[in-house]
Amino acid sequence: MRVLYFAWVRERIGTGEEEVEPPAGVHTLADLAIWLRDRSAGHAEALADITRLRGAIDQRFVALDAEIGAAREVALFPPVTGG
Amino acid sequence: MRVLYFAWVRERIGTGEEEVEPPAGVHTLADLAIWLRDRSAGHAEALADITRLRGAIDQRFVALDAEIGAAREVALFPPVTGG
Amino acid sequence: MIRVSVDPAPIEVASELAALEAHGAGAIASFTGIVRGDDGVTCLELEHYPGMTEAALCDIAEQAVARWSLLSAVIVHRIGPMSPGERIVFIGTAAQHRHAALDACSFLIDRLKTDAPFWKREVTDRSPRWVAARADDDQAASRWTRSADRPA
Amino acid sequence: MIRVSVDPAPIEVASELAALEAHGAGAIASFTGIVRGDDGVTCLELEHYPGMTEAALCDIAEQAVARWSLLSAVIVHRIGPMSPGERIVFIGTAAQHRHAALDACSFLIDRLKTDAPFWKREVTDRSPRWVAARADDDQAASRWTRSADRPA
Repeated sequence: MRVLYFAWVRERIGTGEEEVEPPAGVHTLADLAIWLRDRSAGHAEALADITRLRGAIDQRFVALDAEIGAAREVALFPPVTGG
Repeated sequence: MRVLYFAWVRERIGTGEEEVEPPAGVHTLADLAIWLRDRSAGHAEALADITRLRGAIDQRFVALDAEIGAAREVALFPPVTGG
Repeated sequence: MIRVSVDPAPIEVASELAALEAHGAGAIASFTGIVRGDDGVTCLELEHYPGMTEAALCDIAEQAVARWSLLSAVIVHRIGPMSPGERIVFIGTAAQHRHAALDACSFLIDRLKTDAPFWKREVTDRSPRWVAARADDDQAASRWTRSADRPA
Repeated sequence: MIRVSVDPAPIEVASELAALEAHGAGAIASFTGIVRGDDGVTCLELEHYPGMTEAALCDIAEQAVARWSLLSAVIVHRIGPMSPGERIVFIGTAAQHRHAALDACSFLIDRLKTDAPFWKREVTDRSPRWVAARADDDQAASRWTRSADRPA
């Protein structure tokens, strides 16, 4: 599964994209974010506070408690600030 | 006193502007319109229905029952349709 | 800054917007009215009340600037004959925030419809006809009335 | 007709408006967002989620076209680095009537703020900072929510 990061999440993690294979216990985006913390100090810092994160599954905004299911692409990022 | 006419009021009267000296009994714009009806067949037709007219005194919109007072310029016209 | 223009020349939208943007605002809104060729209209003629028209437009522009703290408000209205597809009116506002710019733009076009002395005459294959005023324009203008706006 | 563009090139407002006017509409509304130089900002950088951004903008444009019977809706958002005074976003709508054009324009900029994946980063004399999302943007977007708009 591909995970994308944007804005300060991307900066702190140090990459905008990585391939991961989460274990069976990871069901939701929030589960994924918590599991990803162990990958590096940058991940731990970027994903420390779940309430500051928003997410998308297969390019659609979803709540962090959404089930990842068979998604091919998920994304974690701060609240959007366009316009 | 100068009276201006616009749109179909002007067309029916046949002029856009005339000088008039209304008698003492003419107090309001409505009084003026009724008094002006006697000037020509065009005036009579244009000013026949007071409810279809709007007016201005010294270039400010007013109701037809507004007092003319010492106005130098009054105007009679249909409801506006700009924009 | 307020700019009001009542002119038979075609309306140049690009230069009006460029001037609005020059005020350093974060938000620019605009409304452009285009002459429609509905019902066989081949030409639209705009009559106005010289002097009073400009004063009325300045008055509503000043109201908008005060009410929404605009950096600029522009009203350009064409007069005389014009063809379907041509611009008849342009409204532009510059503000720090988007809702101020957009709401002021709505206010200005609504108020212009009822508070400025213009009259439209449509030329068709048949005899020309003066356009009738619309009751819903009065309703649209009145939605902006607040107690503070009413004359004493 | 819908047009959505997410591009690092400067936004050309005049050509966007000309294209909107070509649809034969009576009413054109536009909103332009300009980069402000507040708080010592010397450069603004816009990051986005390629693919998802364009899809999100198409989705809100389609909602606006359906809700206000628009003849056209255009959303142009700049990405990458830009300077104060430059345009960051342009919204344009074409409709038969002014309220449809203006309301749809308000809807589109409100929804864009909350429903499209863009992120702003301000560069100043000090270290760059990511702009925080605003709660009032959520409120502004939610005022357009009707029961019919909610997903099943």
